[in-house]
Amino acid sequence: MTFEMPNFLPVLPEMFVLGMSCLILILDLFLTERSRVVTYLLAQATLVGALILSLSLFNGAAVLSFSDTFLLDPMASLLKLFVYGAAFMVFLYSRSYLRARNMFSGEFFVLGLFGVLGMMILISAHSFITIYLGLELLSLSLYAMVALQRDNRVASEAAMKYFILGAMASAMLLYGMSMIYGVTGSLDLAEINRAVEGGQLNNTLLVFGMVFLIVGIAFKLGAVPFHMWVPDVYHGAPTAVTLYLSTAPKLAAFAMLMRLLVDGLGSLQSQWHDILVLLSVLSLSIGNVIAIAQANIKRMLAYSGISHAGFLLLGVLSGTQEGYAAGMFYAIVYVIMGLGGFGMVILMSRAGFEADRLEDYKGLNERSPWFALMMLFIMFSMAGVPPFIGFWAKLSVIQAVVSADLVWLAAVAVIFSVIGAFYYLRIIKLMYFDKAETVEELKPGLDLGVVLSANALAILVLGAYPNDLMALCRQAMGV
Amino acid sequence: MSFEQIVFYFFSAVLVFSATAVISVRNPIHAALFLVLAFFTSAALWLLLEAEFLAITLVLVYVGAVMVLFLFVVMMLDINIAPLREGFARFLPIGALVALGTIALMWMVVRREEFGLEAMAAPERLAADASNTRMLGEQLYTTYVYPFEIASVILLVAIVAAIALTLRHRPGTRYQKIEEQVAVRREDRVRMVQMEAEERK
Amino acid sequence: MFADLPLLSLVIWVPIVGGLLVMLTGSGRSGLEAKVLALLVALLTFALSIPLYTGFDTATYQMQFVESKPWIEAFSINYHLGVDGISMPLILLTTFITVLVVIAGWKVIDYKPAQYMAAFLIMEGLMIGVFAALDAMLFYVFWEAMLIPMFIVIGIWGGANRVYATIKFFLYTFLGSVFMLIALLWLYFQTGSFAILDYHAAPIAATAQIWIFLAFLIAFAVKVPMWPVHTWLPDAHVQAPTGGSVILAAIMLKLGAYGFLRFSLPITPDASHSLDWLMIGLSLIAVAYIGFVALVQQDMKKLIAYSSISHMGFVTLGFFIAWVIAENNGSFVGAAMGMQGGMVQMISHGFVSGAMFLCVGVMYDRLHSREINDYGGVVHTMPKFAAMMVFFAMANAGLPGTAGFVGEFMVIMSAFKADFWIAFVAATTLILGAAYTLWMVKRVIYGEVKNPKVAELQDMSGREFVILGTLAVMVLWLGLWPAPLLEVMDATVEHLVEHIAVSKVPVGAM
Amino acid sequence: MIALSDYLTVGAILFGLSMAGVFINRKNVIILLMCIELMLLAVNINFIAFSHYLGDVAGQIFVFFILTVAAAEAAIGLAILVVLFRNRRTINVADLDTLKG
Amino acid sequence: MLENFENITVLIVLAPLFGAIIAGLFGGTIGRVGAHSVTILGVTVAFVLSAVMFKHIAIDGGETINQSVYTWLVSEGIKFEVGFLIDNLTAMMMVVVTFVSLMVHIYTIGYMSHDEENWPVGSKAGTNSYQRFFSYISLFTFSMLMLVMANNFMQLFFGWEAVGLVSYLLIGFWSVRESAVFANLKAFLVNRVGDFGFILGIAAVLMYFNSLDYAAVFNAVELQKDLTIEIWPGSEWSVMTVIAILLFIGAMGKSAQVPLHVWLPDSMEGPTPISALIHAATMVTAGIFMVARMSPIYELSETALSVVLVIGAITALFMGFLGLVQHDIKRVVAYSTLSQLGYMTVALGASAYAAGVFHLMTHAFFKALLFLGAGSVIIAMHHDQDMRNMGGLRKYMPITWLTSLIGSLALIGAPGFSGFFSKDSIIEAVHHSTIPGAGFAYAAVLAGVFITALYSFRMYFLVFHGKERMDAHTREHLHETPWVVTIPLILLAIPSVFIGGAYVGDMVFGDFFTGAITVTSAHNVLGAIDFHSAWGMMAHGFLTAPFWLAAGGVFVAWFLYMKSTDLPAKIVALPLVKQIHALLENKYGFDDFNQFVFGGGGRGIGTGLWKVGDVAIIDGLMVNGSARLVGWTSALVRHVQSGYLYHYAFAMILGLLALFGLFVFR
Repeated sequence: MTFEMPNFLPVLPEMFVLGMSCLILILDLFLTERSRVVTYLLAQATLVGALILSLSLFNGAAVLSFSDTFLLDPMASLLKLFVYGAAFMVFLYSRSYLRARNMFSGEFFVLGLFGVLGMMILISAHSFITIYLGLELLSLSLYAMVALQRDNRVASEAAMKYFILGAMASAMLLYGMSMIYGVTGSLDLAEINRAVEGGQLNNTLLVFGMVFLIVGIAFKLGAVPFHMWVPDVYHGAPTAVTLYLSTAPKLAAFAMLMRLLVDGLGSLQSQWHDILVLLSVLSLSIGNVIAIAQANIKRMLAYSGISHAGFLLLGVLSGTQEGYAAGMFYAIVYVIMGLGGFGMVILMSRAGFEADRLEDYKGLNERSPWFALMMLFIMFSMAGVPPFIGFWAKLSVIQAVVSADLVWLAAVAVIFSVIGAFYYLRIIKLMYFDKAETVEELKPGLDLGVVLSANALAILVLGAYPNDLMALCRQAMGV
Repeated sequence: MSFEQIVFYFFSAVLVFSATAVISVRNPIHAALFLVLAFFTSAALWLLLEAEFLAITLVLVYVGAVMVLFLFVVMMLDINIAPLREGFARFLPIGALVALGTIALMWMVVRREEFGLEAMAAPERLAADASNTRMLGEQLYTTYVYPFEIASVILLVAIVAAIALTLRHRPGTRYQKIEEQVAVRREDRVRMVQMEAEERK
Repeated sequence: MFADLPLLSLVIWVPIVGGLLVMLTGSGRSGLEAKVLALLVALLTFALSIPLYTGFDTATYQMQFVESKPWIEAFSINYHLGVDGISMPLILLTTFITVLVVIAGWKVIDYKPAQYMAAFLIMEGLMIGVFAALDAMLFYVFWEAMLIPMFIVIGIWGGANRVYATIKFFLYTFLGSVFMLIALLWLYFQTGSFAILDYHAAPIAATAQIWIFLAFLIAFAVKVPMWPVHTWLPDAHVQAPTGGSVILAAIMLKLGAYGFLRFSLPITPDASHSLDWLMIGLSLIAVAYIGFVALVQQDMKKLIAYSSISHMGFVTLGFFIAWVIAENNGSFVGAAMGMQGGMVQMISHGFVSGAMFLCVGVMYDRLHSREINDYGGVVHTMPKFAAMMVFFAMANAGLPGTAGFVGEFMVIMSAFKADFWIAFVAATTLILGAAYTLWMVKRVIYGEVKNPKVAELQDMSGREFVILGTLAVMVLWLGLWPAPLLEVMDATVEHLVEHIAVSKVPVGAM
Repeated sequence: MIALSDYLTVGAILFGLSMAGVFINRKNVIILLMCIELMLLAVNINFIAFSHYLGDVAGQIFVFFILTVAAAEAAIGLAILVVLFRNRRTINVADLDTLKG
Repeated sequence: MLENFENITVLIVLAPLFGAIIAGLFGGTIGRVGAHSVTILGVTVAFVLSAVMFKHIAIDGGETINQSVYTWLVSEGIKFEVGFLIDNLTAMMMVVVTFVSLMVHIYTIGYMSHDEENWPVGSKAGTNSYQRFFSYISLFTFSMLMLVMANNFMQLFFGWEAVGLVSYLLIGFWSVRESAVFANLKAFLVNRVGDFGFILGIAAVLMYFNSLDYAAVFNAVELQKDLTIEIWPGSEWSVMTVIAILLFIGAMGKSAQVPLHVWLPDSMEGPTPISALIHAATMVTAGIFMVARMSPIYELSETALSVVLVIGAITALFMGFLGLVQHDIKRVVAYSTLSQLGYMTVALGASAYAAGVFHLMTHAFFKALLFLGAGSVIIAMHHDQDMRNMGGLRKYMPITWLTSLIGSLALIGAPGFSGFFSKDSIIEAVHHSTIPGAGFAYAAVLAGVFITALYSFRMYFLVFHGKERMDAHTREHLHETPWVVTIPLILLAIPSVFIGGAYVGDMVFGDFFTGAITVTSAHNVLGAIDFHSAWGMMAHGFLTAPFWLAAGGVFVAWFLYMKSTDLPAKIVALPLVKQIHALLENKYGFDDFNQFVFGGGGRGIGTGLWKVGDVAIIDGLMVNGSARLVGWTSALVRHVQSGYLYHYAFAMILGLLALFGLFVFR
């Protein structure tokens, strides 16, 4: 039994993050409440460091390592970069929020970092095993984080629901994997793909397994009908955690989708195409329609997130590289917008007050014109109105759909996006057209204000010049 | 019917039965115990499949650790069984329907001839000295070293999470803070108050 | 001297950037500095737009002042600007009206004036962008983005029922335009480009043309608006602040009509041909049906809003009359007159309806009522204003010598060439238009002073006089000597007629 | 001889039962956790059966990891359960309905 | 400078406009005197130059001027220009318009001198109303000149509408009076109905001649005369007929022909001077002028001609009847105007354009005279217009009495007065006409003579003779009106007497209008009349039926209103007469009909379309309906999110099965 040394270079970021996390974990034990900020800074430093490492590793080539269980291709690098970015923003946003609720503990950041690690693994997984393990690492961290505010009744309920359903979903995923394994006789995505392309395998069995896989993916993406956890968890979890699990994991989920369906079962495109069509239509309709009836902004954003998942699927189901690029672009854009949206909720909240009811946004324009404007950017961007980045995301996926000769699907999509526009408009209506219930000035911490403004302005600037981001996604997909 | 088959069908039957019991008995403790049974039987099945190491692991890890944990929790949270008793039959039919539907569907797929004996003949038994454990070990530390590491991280996360969620410092408990006792000064303890006398009524 | 400047970009971005600056000057107290700055920006923009006219070459139909630089290589979307005889006058109209609107909001707006002015400036830039864009995506971006400031303006400074109105306005138009987006994407896959001029050249199969045409129709018909997707307009107008109504009536409605000229007709001529019965029918419904509806309105703004719809009916009628003319006369001679009539109608309606709304605004600022019945005998307290109002009312009724007449005259002329009965229905506007406009004038301006509040009214302030006076001059000028305007658009329209005269259906394909 | 499909059938039955278990059990969250364990068990049976009949050890490796993860999962699940119970003094599934709509 | 006639034409038009602008915009600053001076100056200039022009064109026989001033717009190579065409017809019209206008200007100084009394206290519109009035009538003069001097249809339509506008403004001049503002709205709308036809006519012209220039069109009519147009399937119409009738609809509106006459009586709400200028002398005759101008077209369509003929005849007779039952002095004159317009139209229909235009001219003078006389009486009566309160004014205001008598005689066509020549030639022409409807028309115009005489002298006797019925206070203040009023009366009386005899030879039976008016030999009725001299015609006049009818009318009037003054009441009381009288009282019910059908109907349709179409169906059902549907669905579907774990799990399982289903069932 010979054992050749694996190539550690591409795995450096993962190793770095892991090492730092453990370091922080230990260091945190020796820190008093007051100096807890060190943990926070270290966590941020970790992300920055990982960013630097990934950037230095970023080249067009695709590298396999650890006997093909690990793959670093442009898509992986790019997604990782945005995962770091998202996590970084999340930590920035959360700081004051956590402090105000004495959740400003090491666990949050450690678990957050482990989550990031899980995503990284998932993103650059090249075997069922790594996919599964990455997914579980991520999920377990998330379950824990949701329940992290121990005295919070709703949070623990949310965590329980999330856990049960999540476990179910991953079990289904596993069952699917087992079937595929049984048919193809391998756990390695490349070999699976080869075997499937060979074509003398039994299609029914493959599809049977594939459906289970898709269930697992759809659950992670929060696509109807595997979305039931999304509103409850987003709503119940502490906003900081919601912010976390509504953004970065979407990128991981997208990667998982790509790895399993494209890298693994790419030649079954004609099969999973139909399933994705069904899922996306359902997500678009259910998500947008139910969101209208919501009175809680976190819940509303959750449903909007579901509809966004539908859009993301639109991009992928076209089965072309452009389509995948569009899907990726959409995922990234959604993360940016989601950060802004939930970030606004954090910014509005104070100690002992969650600004998660829609009424809390009444007359924001009088209390703070600037942040009202920022929120306006975010909302219109989510609604897909130019010149904001959200429009280009929708444009690119719809373009992919049209290119796949699914004009009817495009029509459905835009109709629901119009219906969806209504609830975004309602937020703006509350902020601008209604009188404020409270006159008190809105004065968030400097860092919070700055980061939110930066976030919202990014939405505008990227909207004015989306070219580079698009180009990145496209070249990551090798278009 | 060969011996193997007898063993297989016996254990499968027990397995299925205990699984049914797990989801149907009212008392969670019984459920846990039935789950233990299920693990045992499936371990036996795995032995038939020459996965000795995993079979043992299953018994040791699961029955030995996980299920004990379950039982521990069940007993720790002293849930009164009374409310848990009623209103179960109500959902049984629909539940059974779903179960049967799913099972039937899955069965229709898996019982296909692709998985029949003529498609996949049962491999002949390994030699007596062939070590399943060794085989696994070699793979585990060469090909699958990366997943192995990840698995360890997962366990770490589990530990961290479990502690973070359940460990709590009781606010009531008092600790002796020596440094404060040493550093104490008089005015911390004694307060001089000046008050004029009032005449009695 | 202006030749070397990127004029169009300036005209688009100066107001937008200016608007942002105005917003940053703080929604302070009186917001005087904001107002002054806004006025300066508006005037500067207007000044910048003048060379577009002076430097315009009327001899060619080619795009002029063209700018083009790559914007989004991924989809080969370019930042491509240019104007021809159709868009240039509309840009001037926009810059001109905006100046007036800024002045009009001077005293009236006291709640967050900075944001108000900023919204209008940004809107101006975006609308100019729509007119100047030669890239479909660029067009679409401006087209949609424009909704945002309008949504805000109606919603914040609007009347009692503003929220319903503004959301209705937004969703209506949003729904309309998304279908256009799909059509544009489809075209992109046919031609591999987003350049509008490429679409003009691209051959398209007949059925595809029908679909594209319908998609465009939804988008533009909502904006124009055409019956039956017009109901957002009365609400929006009634609820919008005066400035909003003016922009809405004077320019936004033109965007839809402009869309027909820039997209529907040249890109899908065959579909336009096979569906012209629909367009003509809707236009005539707009003229007659809406005319009757306007007759019975009690709210002045609603009345004018409906009259706008009816007048825009002439525009669309003029655009789509061409093929009927060709069928009945064997040649497209006379079609150009219809289109030019529609164009002139757009411009003149911009002035006239704008002026009408400003007149209502003048009264509303004093009495805070738009109900016709609250007025009566205004002439006795505001004679100068009354004179203005009657003048614009006459223009609205299409009196010769005023701008209102020219377009209607030309359209009726070419409509008769097409078919007697089309002209017959179209001409009813002479009666209906006069009826609803003058009946309102009778009840508002003339008669005895019944409402004691009317007795206290003060006549126009100098500011109001300047605004209305300027408009009056424009209306007269356009009415007495429209030749320059026609000269500008002549070449373009002639070329458009030649273009639509030939089928784009690829031979063999059907 | 025992066919692969027999093992798979057992797995399928187990999986179906446990899924139904999640659905019909409305009283006790712990049972749900157990159901999940059962699901994983079913999956494991599949993997091992496959790996045996394919003569490929990878399946068993996978099962090894699944067992690990399942243990971790159980730990966290129970931890959450404890938190939940502390907050609400109940683990009745039907009571977990404050978040809805 | 008087040699360059191109400039003169422009000057003629601009002079009144200039006056109007000055008086209108700066009325406040220049004051009353300034205002009426500047406007009168403008009109005087226009009149003098028109006279010069008339001499140059009509008397010295200078060649026709056809000039274009500027190009209004060019579309598809078709030029729409603003330009002037001066031939004998135009020259004549210009002189008439400017002269009457001048008279009215002067007269107005007196009539409006106390206008402030007509305005409510503190009405800002009341201040400067005097200046405004002058600016309006000057503006009217400008518009009317634009109309008559136009050399193309577009400008004709411009003038056409412009005079309508000024008429609108002037009828509603006393804008505080509900009746006035109602009347002016009515006038404008009814005129718009006419213009509706008119503009379609213009469109037809443009379509078939590709030009709106008179000369171009008239030169081409011969080539186009056989064209036909299919209005509705299976009905071929001669293009000429269509054009002619459409244009005539316009004329009906302006010249108040039945059934579009309803606005004219109400227009008397305006100040008397404009009743004289606009609603008697000039504007209402624009239709007549237009048809005469279009004679080349009308001559090609017998159908159109007999339509014109019949409409005119109806108007001439039945509007005359209405004059009998009026008590308001101005309304009597108004109805007589209607009836006289009918005469002119009849003349046109009979292709006796010259006679029609000639009657237009004479009528302009004596009807203006009558109106101004009536106005003078009204001034004296302190703006009481009811004849039942008058009587015996002869000795108080001799000049007014005399001039009004002259006017009345001219109106009834007493031999020697100008009205005689114009009207008799019309009657004769109709007598000779052979086109369909000529017989009826002849009867109508003959009967009309009697009626005219009857109501004219009914008015004359009621006002100037008999016992004085006004109250004491008024009687004390009765006196002749100031010179600014009487001078115009005298100046108008002169042509009312002499102009007919002087020009009948040239204009009606001579070749004065040759070139301006075309008459095909088939229709040349005037040629059929043997005419030697005005004297001869006069002498012969005493023997003809019209004279005796007129005389009879005068006698009856004398008998009823001088001799036995209680008789009229008795007659009216008679059974049959009673109904007829009622019918006349409410003017054949035209107004009620319009009020109900068009006024009410229009509003009804509007309300229906609005409430049902817009509010209920489009908004209620489609727009808000769909919104409500979405909201309702959402409120419903959200309950799927029940919050129960087992439901969620169930959903997942179902989803799984559904995905399988996707493959099983296809």
